[in-house]
Amino acid sequence: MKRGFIVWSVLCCFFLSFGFAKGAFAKSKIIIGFTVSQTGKLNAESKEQFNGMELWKDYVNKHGGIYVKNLHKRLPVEFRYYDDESSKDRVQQLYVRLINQDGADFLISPYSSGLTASSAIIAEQYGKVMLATGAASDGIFSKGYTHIFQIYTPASRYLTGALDLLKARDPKAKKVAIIFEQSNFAKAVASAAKNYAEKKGFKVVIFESYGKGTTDFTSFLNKIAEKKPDAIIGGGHFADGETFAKQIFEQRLKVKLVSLLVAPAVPKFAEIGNAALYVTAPSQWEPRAKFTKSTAKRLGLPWFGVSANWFIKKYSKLYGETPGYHAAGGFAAGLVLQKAIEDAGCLKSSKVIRALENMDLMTFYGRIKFDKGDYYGRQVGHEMVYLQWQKKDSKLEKEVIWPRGAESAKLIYPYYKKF
Amino acid sequence: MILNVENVTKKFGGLVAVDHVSFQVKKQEILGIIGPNGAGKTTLFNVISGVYYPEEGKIFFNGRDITKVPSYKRARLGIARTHQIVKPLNELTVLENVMVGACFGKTGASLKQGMAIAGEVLDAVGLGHKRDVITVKLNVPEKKRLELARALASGPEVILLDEVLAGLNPTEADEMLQVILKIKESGITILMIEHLMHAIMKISDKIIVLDHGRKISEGSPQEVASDPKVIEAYLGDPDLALRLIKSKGNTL
Amino acid sequence: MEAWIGAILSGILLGLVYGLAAMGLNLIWGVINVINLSHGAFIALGMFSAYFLFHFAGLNPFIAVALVLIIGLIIGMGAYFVALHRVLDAPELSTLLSTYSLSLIIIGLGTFIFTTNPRAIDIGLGSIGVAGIYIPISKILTGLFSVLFTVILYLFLYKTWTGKAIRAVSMNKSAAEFMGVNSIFILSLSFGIGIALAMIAGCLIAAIFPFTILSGSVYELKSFVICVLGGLGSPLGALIGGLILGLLENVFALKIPVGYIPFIEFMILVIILLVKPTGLITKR
Amino acid sequence: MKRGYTLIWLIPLILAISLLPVIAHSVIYRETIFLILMYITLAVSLNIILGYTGYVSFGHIVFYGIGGYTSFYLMYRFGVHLILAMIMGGILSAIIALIVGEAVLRLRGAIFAIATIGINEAIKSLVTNLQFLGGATGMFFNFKIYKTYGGAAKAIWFAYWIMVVVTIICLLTSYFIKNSKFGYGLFSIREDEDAAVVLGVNTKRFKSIAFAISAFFPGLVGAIFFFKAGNIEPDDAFHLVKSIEMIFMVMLGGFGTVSGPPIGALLYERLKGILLINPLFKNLHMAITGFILLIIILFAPGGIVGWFRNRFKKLRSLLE
Repeated sequence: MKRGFIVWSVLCCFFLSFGFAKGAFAKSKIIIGFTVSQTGKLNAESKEQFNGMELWKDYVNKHGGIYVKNLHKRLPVEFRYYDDESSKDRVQQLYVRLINQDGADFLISPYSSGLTASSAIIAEQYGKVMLATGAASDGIFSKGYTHIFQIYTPASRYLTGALDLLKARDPKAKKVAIIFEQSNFAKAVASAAKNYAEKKGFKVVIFESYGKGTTDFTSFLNKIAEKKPDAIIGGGHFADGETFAKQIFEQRLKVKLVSLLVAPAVPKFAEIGNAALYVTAPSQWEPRAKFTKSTAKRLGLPWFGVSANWFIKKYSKLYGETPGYHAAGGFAAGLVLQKAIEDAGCLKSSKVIRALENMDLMTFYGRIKFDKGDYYGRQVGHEMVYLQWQKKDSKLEKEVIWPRGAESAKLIYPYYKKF
Repeated sequence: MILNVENVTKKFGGLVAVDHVSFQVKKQEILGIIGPNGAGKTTLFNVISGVYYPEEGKIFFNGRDITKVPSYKRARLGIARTHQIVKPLNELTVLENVMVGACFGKTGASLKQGMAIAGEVLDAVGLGHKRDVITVKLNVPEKKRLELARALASGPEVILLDEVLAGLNPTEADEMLQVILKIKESGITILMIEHLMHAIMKISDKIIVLDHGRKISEGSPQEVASDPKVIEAYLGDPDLALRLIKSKGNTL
Repeated sequence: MEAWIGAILSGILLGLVYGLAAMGLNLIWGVINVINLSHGAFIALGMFSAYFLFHFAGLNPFIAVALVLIIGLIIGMGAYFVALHRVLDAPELSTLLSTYSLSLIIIGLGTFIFTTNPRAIDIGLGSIGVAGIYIPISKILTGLFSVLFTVILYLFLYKTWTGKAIRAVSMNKSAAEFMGVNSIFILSLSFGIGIALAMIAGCLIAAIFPFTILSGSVYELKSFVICVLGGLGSPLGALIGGLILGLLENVFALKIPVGYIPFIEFMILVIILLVKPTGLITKR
Repeated sequence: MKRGYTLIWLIPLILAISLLPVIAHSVIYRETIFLILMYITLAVSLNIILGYTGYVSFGHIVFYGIGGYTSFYLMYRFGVHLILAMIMGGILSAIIALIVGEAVLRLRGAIFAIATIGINEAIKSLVTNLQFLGGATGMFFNFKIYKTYGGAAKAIWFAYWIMVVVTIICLLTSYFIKNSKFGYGLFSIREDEDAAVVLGVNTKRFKSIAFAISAFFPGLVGAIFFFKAGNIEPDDAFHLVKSIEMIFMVMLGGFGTVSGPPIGALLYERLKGILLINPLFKNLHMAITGFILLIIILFAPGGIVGWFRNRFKKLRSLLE
């Protein structure tokens, strides 16, 4: 009997270790849950996105919070977040926790399509609205989800611009190498780019992927040296993209255009110096490509939130660097959620979803509008720009070079001009 | 003939460990196998028990060709053995060790039967009081007896004993000899490798002598002991060997 | 043609580094008969040593490597007494797990202290080029240093008394003891040298590729393949194994999708183990 | 051998834990206990080859991945029901174990361990290249799949109950093997394979069967886990670290015992769970795990159960 007692008391201790779920209480704040890649290979981009979100939170709370009509008051915003270590391992577990234990009312996605795809499943399973920022893969929106809304221009439109740009600048360029990271996002981008390239008459001479966390690109560089493509497009995220750009430079590959995902759009990319020069990249948003109230008026759309100047100024002051598109995306996710809650007039998921469905507006980040068809929740309003790292007074600067009409500088071509 | 070894050869690379050896064993006979170190005795046992297949020659057991029959099947047919360097199942209890013999050997007992058989056999070899001890804690003589018990529990027709007497003091060795004789009386055929010369001479019905893998002599203990080839093989000096053989209790 | 020459060159340079990385594993496997599952963790530790020596002491990895050698030797010998000495005669599971637990401790502490953020050492040596084939100078230096350490190790093992004692212990521990060799010292020294080699490899790799605290595992897995390819016990075998792998990744990959390379590598590992499981292990 | 009483407390304990989420109306409990049950099944099944047979399958997670991929593909492509897909996944895992085992079970000790790592990595890189399985980025369910089970929320509960059943079957299997003739054959292989074979144990077949059984359950677990997760990709399915976690749980609880692996799994999940949500210890959990493992290897190779069995002889019949 005594033995039984010991066993059961050990058991009780064990169950206590689970902790307890929080009970319901009167709403005094809006809790937004998400994970951040504070560590790991995605930390550069994720950090920026998080900074953007933090800035939005400060902005909203300074105005007393988000106005919720059916409660007749403004509710301040509170963040609950964990570090996902840039790894999918624990993302689902953490989102379950955010929803059930931390009582998150709304969710924002982690950074990257891979992590978002995992967390989206949890958001769906528990019926929580999730704003997906830093997640461009189209695939996420073909799964029959009804709670996920995308802020970024989807992956299928990422690198098509690079091909248009190449064709416009040098009609003779024909051979393209597509080398991309084995991630949801890069794969989606690359597959779309390949189709587009073939449709536009390019020859895709290399179409290969590299593993996450690859640090040695020599095998691919050898292949490039052998096949002699005119352009290299691809990449994945920051860490690998930066290394790839650096190694292309080290081997002095004679290519005419290098267009990589994500990495060049992050301000930190400048740290590789000359290797960064003339690299181009698609970008969701650039400080030099401004959307204003007058743009909104011209397109007949409502304007919401802060101005680009305000955002750039505040962000630079707070974090000591010019914001890149990840930061803007983070801020925009907050804005969109805020607008949707205000439009819905309550915190109920179904009402907020209705508001998101009907949304079509202009922000400093660009236009926001969601797909209501087969790719429910996918971003259809927002457009991308292209940037290139150029030298201005011996300082590396990002310039917008595409699309026509939005350029802040002309494309410098070919890439190997710098050798 | 319960066991018939015909012209068996086993090579390891260039080394011929067993070289065209033939012999026969009658039921309920004790066959002693002697020879200097490295003569191929243990290899011969390994070939008979199926650890190795011979390159040449055939082995018949109860008239059946078992040359290519795998080891475990030979055990089930009724060939059991002990090892020169004991191979106890260390983390199991003594009883469990013997049960494995009973369950998987010719006896093919169920676990329950196996336990009963193992208990009896352990009593017979004088290890009954240690049945629940973890084997690793036994001393060497006890482990030797355990190996014997394990082989016996499998209900063999032929049992191969590889130096069961080595490392035992004279009293223990005598006890062991009594056990071996008892085994013979119960109708089991015994092949034994032994260095303890007086013991094997006393107990064997027939002896074969191996040297460099070849059988150099065969016959009754007396015939073998007086065969000069044997004595030469042993020491190169016939006189010395003879003296040693005659002086009881010395090991060679 | 240029592409092929370039690929062969970079394959050789990479192969030399792989060979050096595998040498430590090879030595420990050969001498102590322990498969050191903390190999990758020590490679990562070598990378971080290089990183900190570079950023805080201003030493570039090719100079820091001497310090790393000494650090590695001390840590390795210490680790032997902490984690291995007690279980050397236990079943192989014990040594596998005790070295693995070392790896967990190192990587765990490393993650705690350094996080898993990627890092890089840029010593800015630039590239050198002939006839359109450009190779980063740091890569060339890394290759040369790998050769240098192989030669040193070879001379040590074959020309010095201690080295001969190590080889004696690897062949027959009790016979060596009988000859007056202090086998405990030799075993710990061998482990120390093995760890030092792993850390040196890490230090050199850090000069050419970016890394995180988790990067070691990639090189550890490659080292297994190399050890099995090149046979155990000789530094030369590891170097040859490394070269095979380096050329496979660079030259072979010109003609097949790069994605299949790891598959080929691990199939080589499994197949060699199946075909010559004892041959490769009992070579010593 | 006297049958012990291990099952008398073990099965009720597992059932009690399994019912907890229902009693407490807590999804958080369910998530945690799902993981515990999953770990228990993985550890118990690994123990059959590792603890009973003495073969260190270091890449054992490969069977979890194979089961996961097989069933996921069946559900994703052909809409096969979870239970059927899971069984197929388990069976395929077992069959592959038989085939692979035929080759690698000839190897012993550390070489076998390295070979299993090689197999896991080889299969992982193969799957990474197979486009019909989604390549490196794997496959995602369309949420319509969950409609069969009454929506996503119900599907998770369904997966949970399946996991409970699988866990209990796995524990019973482990118990009956341990107390069977087959089990004794395995122990004799573990202790001395050469001795076992001349004692009449068909070691080759025994090893293969043990390997197949210990591959079958991870196959089932993989199927359930990835059904619940909604997606599968090579990095998750063939994650070598999970393999090592499995070994850790077995060693922590007690190598070769019936009750050890479940206890080890339970403790490990809790340890990990508590450490991981603590910002300070989040990154230290690996170091702490490593430290505990080292202590076990050096000072208590029998694990918790082994230690108790040695210490309190009276508990032996309760702790098998």
